[in-house]
Amino acid sequence: MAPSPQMQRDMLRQMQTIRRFEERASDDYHAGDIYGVVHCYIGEEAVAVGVCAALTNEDKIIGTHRGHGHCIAKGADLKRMMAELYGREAGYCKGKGGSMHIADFSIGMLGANGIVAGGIPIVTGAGLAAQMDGQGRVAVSFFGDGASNAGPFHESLNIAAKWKLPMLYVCENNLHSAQTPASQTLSVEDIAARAHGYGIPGVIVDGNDVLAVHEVALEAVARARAGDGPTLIECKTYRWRAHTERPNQPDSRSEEEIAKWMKKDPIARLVDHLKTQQGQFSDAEWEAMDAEILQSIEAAVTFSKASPFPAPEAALADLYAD
Amino acid sequence: MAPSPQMQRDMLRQMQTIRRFEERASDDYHAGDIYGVVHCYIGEEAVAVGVCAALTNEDKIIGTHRGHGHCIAKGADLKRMMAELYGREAGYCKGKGGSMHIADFSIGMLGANGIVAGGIPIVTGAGLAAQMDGQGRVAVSFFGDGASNAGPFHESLNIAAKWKLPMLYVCENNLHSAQTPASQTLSVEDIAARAHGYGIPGVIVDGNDVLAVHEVALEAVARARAGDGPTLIECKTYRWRAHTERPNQPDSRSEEEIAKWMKKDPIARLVDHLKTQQGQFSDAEWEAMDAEILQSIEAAVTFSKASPFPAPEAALADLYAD
Amino acid sequence: MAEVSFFQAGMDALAEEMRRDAKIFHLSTDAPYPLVDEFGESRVRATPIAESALTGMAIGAASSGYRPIVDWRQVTFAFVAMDQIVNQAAKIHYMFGGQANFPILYRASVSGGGRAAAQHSQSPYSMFMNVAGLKITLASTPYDLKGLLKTAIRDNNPVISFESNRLYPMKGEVPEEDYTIPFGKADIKREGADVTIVALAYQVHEALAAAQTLADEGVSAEVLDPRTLVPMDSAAIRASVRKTGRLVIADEAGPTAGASAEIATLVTEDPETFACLKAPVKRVCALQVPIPYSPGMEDHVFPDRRRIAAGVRAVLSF
Amino acid sequence: MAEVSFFQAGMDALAEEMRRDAKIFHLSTDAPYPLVDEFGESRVRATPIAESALTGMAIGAASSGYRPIVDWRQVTFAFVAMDQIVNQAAKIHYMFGGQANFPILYRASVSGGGRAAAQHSQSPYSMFMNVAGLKITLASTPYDLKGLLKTAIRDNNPVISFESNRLYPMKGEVPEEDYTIPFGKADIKREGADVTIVALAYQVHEALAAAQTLADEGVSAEVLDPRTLVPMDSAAIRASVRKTGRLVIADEAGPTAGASAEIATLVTEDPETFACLKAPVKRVCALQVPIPYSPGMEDHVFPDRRRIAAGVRAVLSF
Ligand SMILES: Cc1ncc(C[n+]2csc(CCOP(=O)(O)OP(=O)(O)O)c2C)c(N)n1
Ligand SMILES: Cc1ncc(C[n+]2csc(CCOP(=O)(O)OP(=O)(O)O)c2C)c(N)n1
Ligand SMILES: [Mg+2]
Ligand SMILES: [Mg+2]
Repeated sequence: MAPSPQMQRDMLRQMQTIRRFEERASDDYHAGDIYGVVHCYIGEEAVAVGVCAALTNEDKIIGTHRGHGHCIAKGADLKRMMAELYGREAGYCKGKGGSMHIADFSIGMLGANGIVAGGIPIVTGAGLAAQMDGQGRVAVSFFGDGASNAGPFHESLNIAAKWKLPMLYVCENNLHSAQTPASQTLSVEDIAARAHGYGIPGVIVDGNDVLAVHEVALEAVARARAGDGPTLIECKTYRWRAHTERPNQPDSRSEEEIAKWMKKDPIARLVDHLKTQQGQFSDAEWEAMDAEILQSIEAAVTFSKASPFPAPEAALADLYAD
Repeated sequence: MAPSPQMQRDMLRQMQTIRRFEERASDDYHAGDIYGVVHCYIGEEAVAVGVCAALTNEDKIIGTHRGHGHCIAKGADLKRMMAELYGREAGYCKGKGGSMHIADFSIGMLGANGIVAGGIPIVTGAGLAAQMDGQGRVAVSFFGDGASNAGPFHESLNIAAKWKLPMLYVCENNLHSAQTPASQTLSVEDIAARAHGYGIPGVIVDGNDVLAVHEVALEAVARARAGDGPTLIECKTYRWRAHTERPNQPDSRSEEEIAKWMKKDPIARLVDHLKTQQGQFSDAEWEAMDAEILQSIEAAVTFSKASPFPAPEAALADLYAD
Repeated sequence: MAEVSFFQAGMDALAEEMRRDAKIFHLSTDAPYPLVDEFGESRVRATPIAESALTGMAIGAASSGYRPIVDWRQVTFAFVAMDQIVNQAAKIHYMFGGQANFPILYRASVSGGGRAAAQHSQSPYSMFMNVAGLKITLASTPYDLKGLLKTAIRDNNPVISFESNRLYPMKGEVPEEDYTIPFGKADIKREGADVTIVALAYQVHEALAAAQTLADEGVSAEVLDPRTLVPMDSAAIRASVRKTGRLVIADEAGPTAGASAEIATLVTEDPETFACLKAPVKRVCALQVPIPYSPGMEDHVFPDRRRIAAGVRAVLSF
Repeated sequence: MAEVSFFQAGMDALAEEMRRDAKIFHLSTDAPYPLVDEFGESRVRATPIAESALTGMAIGAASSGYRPIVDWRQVTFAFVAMDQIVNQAAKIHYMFGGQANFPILYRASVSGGGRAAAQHSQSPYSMFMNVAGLKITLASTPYDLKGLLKTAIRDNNPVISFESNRLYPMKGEVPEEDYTIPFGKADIKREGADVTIVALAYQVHEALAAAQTLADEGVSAEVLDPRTLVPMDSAAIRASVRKTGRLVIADEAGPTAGASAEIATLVTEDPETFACLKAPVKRVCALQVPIPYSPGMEDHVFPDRRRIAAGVRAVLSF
């Protein structure tokens, strides 16, 4: 069953919010207001949004170094996200985390994580907790194609499969890890094939089709809630930008490949889909939605700039919980 | 093509040598002449012997904590092995290693290894070296069912598959890891199924049938030497004794299971096979072979006892190579 | 008070806490039988050999309201989980600005003497001390182990309990009633006036034996057991050294960048204590080599009462 | 002599050695382009993100006659490979009785200052110092880096080169001719009489700046750079402190069980040097916390010339 038109619009809004948020983050990074390392999710928005639309507030997810999309899709507050990028007190992590480490535990977002595959065991522990709670909650691990070659992927999937943990393992196969193409590092064409080794379903989906992603996510979530264990979902997708926003970053990918994938824009695709559903969506509505989004992002920036930097001595706080 | 009668006898001799060596090692351990931790391979002899019979002296292997069988099958000297268990100067490692760390680099035995799955990357590096050498050499990783759930297994198989390294990954599935049955930890029935995830052949073989093991090993070695990459071989087998020889070790396995598998004795099976090959092998020959083996082990013990303990200060030697 | 082994005191701490709090569960590659029997296979799980996953799973479960215990067993096996320890568990509370708590107990045995050779004989606690964000205990008696483990389980942070395998069979008095031992409080195991011996884990007992020998020679040695390495009770150590003027540290880890170096420096960087110092500090540690298998070599590597006493005599004769 | 960046000096060392010895090859998760261009994809391999496997593969290849170089890139990623480092690479020569050689160079960047937050800002070299069997370099100039890397590549043991990412853009003079720098030989970067500042990596430059300021105040500071952490040139450090009577250590790692504690203790446990010590030792280190993201907080965590100078004044006013 396709999601309602309203739900589709919500998905569109989230995808566009991710994109606009990152466009602004990139600008402000280059302007010197945001520091360190920023990895953009642009082009892959359909994955986080399609999956998280299948979740409740009680379900848990973990993101990657490319984590803004996961946060926004799970419902994080743009203001506190942007303030974190700005390194301010009002940021989600009081300025301690930055782009690579945004979390909102109150909505089940267990954090972006800067270690490739490092988040997979952690969220698998949240899946174990969900199972022990017995409330039908699920947990979702987002990770890249690169992470699927790392040890923690294997250890976690084996445990989750054996214990039938209520988990989704969502691989964002964007065909590259940093400067290295997946074709040079992946011994299989399809990462979903690895599911065989754990006796669980492995599903391949067009990661640029939010409705398709949502459908497989719904199915996997139902499976997980029913106690039937984890699903490995491989989303074929692509990042539009360089690995990070650092100036003069190398980019080993061909212009043709990038252009080809930009034509498969997941946002344009959903807009098209909504428009072709007779009477569902007008140009004006789309423009209005985008304007609203831009406004919310402007508001987030204003909020961030108004928030003070943490005192230098705040570096000493938060080492331990009480 | 079945191995020649002579070769079958050589295999039998090696299997029986492993068994007699460990029976003696266990006795001398309990008598206090051998220290630390001793893990016996008894019951699994067909795996190491069947595989190593497909190798040359130039090929490399790595063993596990249960490593005597791998050493003997690769042609290690019983005297220097036993002297190592005895902690003597004449031991392979001058008394630094003991049972869990015997190596003979001169015959391509890169060591027993006390870390579950720890040897897999190392011998994969030997496989890379073999590939770079271009001499048609291969490398073999022995590991347990337990190791197949660990990260280094996954990382190594992916790399070996992608780079088509001349490797055999030989899983000794003895159905248990220490006190924990594989049925509680393995998400798949057959570890060989994990080969799917790397796009390589995964073969299951009766690990108590040395001729069957040898046959699949020959095939995999041929594949590897031809540049077609690694094979995952799962040998279904069983250890007869407790996880270690430590007195009062718990053993979580049922007596029925142990008895069932002792009936599948790989040595008795080959003896039977040789005998039923009309005129190939008499009781007297078998007894003579066993007597010779026992003698060689007695000689190894005599040799060991004659070798001095290393000086205490020798603890400071061998920290670095020159 | 009952005489209980160090091993049993640890098990008792876990069992009593698990009875008290249903949110505690236990992961290890083999499950400890008495706990399985009492609490069932769902709370006391035998896991695949995948310490990296277990270590990380504890973090995720902790953030979901549980209080996991992961027994790595030998510290050796913790190294496959080091990313989860150093990059995740130690930093996750801090880097997310203190949003969530991660109450986790990790246990690991350390030490040597079992002829288990290099890979299975290690005492690398100082490596973990260097990582900000962990708490670290290192008990020397059944009483201390039980109390420290209970404190660890009730703490809202990742705590590592390092436990010397030489101590597991050792018996000691342990009260029936519930008690805890605060972190960061050293225990003076023997009072003395001429020299302070800061001793760790099993070496506490060697130091006490050395102190006895030294007493016969007319030397009064104080034996101080920090009990927790992080937080370290630098105040107690400094106070003792200000009293005695001399410091010997007995540790069966190697010296290089070890806990012993940290303890020495806590003393020598403190102006007031430095002013009282009458002799160079002395580390009585394992030799800086991997641990060899053969008994004579292995015994040569480790410190003991004889070497501790010699160390004390050396600083006294300065 | 050419002015070459620290980064380039490292690349040059690798390229020159690879030209000299066909047995050298290079593994890292992204391949360094200039080396790929010159030596091809078979000797300079881009690998899957599987640092544990890479680290172990180097061991196996080394035992087969190769001389692998594994660039972990950030030391952070070395923690997923810690089992292979601690349990295998460090011990394998020893535990097999010296049968085979394992010539391996591991490289890792350390330090902070890049607003990269807790996971990507670490300087944990002391953790590796504690492990017997490794050699460890920590260069402070392009000249030293190149010479140390060449020595490392020619060494028959596993060597870790830790490299401060703050230094990569820094330029310095590097001769055209082949040269090496012996391990275990400290370099006095500035001579002085009143205080010894042992400084590590980037802090050498901060210490030199502090020494300049102090000179204006009439204080003569000696700046000593150990260059290798294992082996550590304790003789040179002690000789310097015997001359000056005072020791300050500048390190951008946290202090607890750090290299700084080891250096302090090498001085205070040596009777002859202790006898010359006029003041407590002083560690000027990063604060013992993970590294925060926001610039003001991050800068507050790290030592700098100001804090070094203050540390020197403190020991001088004792
Ligand atoms: C264990 C580890 N090794 C290396 C890195 C450096 N690194 C950061 S992102 C990245 C590429 C990740 O690729 P992938 O998993 O496909 O995610 P993507 O960036 O494509 O979303 C690498 C190598 C890291 N963060 N962690
Ligand atoms: C990383 C690691 N974790 C735990 C151990 C402790 N340990 C030693 S042997 C063993 C069981 C290994 O099982 P398996 O791989 O099936 O080999 P088997 O003993 O059955 O031959 C365990 C858990 C270890 N050596 N290494
Ligand atoms: Mg990718
Ligand atoms: Mg097994």
